Amino acid sequence: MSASEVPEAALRLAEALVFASAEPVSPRALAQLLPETLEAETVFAALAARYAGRGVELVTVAGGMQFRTAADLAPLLRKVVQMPRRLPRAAMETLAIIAYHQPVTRAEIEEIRGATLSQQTLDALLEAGLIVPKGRKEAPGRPTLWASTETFLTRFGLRDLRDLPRREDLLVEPQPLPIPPPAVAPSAGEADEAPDGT
Amino acid sequence: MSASEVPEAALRLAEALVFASAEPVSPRALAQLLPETLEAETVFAALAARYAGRGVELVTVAGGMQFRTAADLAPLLRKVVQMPRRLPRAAMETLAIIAYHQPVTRAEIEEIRGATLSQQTLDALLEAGLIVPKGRKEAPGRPTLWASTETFLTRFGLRDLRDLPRREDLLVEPQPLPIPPPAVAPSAGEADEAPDGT
Amino acid sequence: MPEPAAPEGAEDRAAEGAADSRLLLRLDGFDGPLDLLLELARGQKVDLARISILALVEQYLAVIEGARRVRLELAAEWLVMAAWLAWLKSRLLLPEDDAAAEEGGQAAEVLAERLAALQQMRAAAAWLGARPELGQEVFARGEPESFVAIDRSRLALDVPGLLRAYLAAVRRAAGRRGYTPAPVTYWTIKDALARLGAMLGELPDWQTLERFLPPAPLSPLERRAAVASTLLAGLELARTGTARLRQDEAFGPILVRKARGVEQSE
Repeated sequence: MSASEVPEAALRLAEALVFASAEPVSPRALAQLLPETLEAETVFAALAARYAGRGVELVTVAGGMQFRTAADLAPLLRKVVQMPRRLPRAAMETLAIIAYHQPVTRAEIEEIRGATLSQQTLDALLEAGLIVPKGRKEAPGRPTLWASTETFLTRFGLRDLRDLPRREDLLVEPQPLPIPPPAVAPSAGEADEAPDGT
Repeated sequence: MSASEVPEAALRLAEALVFASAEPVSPRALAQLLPETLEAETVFAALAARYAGRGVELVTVAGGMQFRTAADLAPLLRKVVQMPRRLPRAAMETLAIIAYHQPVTRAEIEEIRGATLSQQTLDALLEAGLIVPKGRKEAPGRPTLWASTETFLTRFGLRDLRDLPRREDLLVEPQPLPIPPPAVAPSAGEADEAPDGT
Repeated sequence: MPEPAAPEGAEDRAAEGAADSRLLLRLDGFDGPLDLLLELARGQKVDLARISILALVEQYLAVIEGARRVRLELAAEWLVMAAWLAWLKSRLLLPEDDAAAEEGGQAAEVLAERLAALQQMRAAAAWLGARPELGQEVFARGEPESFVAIDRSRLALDVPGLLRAYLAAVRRAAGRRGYTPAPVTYWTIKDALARLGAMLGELPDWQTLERFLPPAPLSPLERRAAVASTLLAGLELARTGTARLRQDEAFGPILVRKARGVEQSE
């Protein structure tokens, strides 16, 4: 059956199911509600087609289908919708390292970044549910190994880890990162406000 | 301007805003994002018309507009999740004592637990059909004797009470003192060389 | 890899002269020495694979030197890296056929690889950051509806839980009762007299006294008590003329047999 032939009743049901949920809905969850003659994937495809270009879109992420607002509306929505804080640079880099090198120990992360991994950064990633401990490395001290979670995939709109660009492709384009704003200029008047001042 | 003439961009925005908001969206909140020439009410009306008859509908509630699953779909989506309660600790202990010591009086249960047995606990077990009174003890006051039920066995997946581990296998009895390995059987010649010999 | 310092290095140094003063004031903005090195490498505006490590080293040392003039408390990690880079520089400046130069070349390659790896992850973080992130650029249903009804009417019952509860109850009560040591009963002289008297008649000849100890397995203490009781019982029987005792040597086995009629003591 082609997407255009999906009965309206099935579309309504799929729409309601995915709409109601804050989490992605798996094809299996939908299949339980559909008659056997209908495939969940076909219904999802028809629904995605119907919502294409609208203010809310149906996207495939880890775990299934989810309605999300269209990305181009972000600047307007930001004024109204409450947002969690963005992850700081250190946390983003740590997350990227965990995503690419998992399972990986804290020491290995620090080795790659050439900097200490602060407890604060680790806590932020754990609290956001983006990383989980995944066993221990069979090495002296048996350090904890870290891995990325399903939440990580969902948050960045990935179906699975293979959606990440290959490491070789990452090197090609060394786009300059925003340089952190300079610390307080040590002018005479401001000297006392410098973090290490006096 | 009639609802049919509302620009698609305004519809998309209203759709995304209502979808992403945790609260109903008031016309005033939408108006802040719209060009002045557009009335929020008109946009909402157009959006409601677009969603009419679909799996999700735009409804007016106190404070503004909200997406709601179509009422006729709710029974299809409803899912009952069994979340069995745990018995409180006192009840579980009492039940275990009755299972092992039956028939047993309330006073005996209290003696074994070293704590008072509340009527509430006993009632909870009775109500769940896990225990029954089974005659009276021929002792002063003729206290009720308690025993476990058929339901108790079924609920714990036991064929009969002998399926429970024996008390001896369960309890590590307090041992007086570690006993050293038995001395070699004394031959006649060694008798006087016993540790206390000389 | 060691590269000639001039002319490329010289140009870089000149170009970085202004950057140094800009950089040295904000080392706090960097996540460690490697981060700064990568930033400096980017300043060379070439493919990371072709950067001049020597120029990079000199830039780093210049930044650290400048920063030290301003801030004496510069963190150890920056200085450790500076020391290592100074060592690397000394190796890179050696003629290429020198063995130490090769060592330096390898170290430079390792450094370049580390920078490339960090750059890669930096790019990965940027790639992730550029994606529409849920909760930042795209939003999920703000007010999800739940159609899940939770039924708590059933009880969760399992045998392990039952056993744990039983043990907990019994142990708690036992802890409250206080400890009474198990009573120890020793083999009394009376016990020994009864056993010796009963067995003696059945045995024809000299037997060691040990044969009349109680049959149960004995702890050393119990055994000693039983030996003492049996000896005393033997002495008592000898005193009344019912039995005879004999010991052939000091600390030798004590033998016993039933007295036959009137006998002389040996």
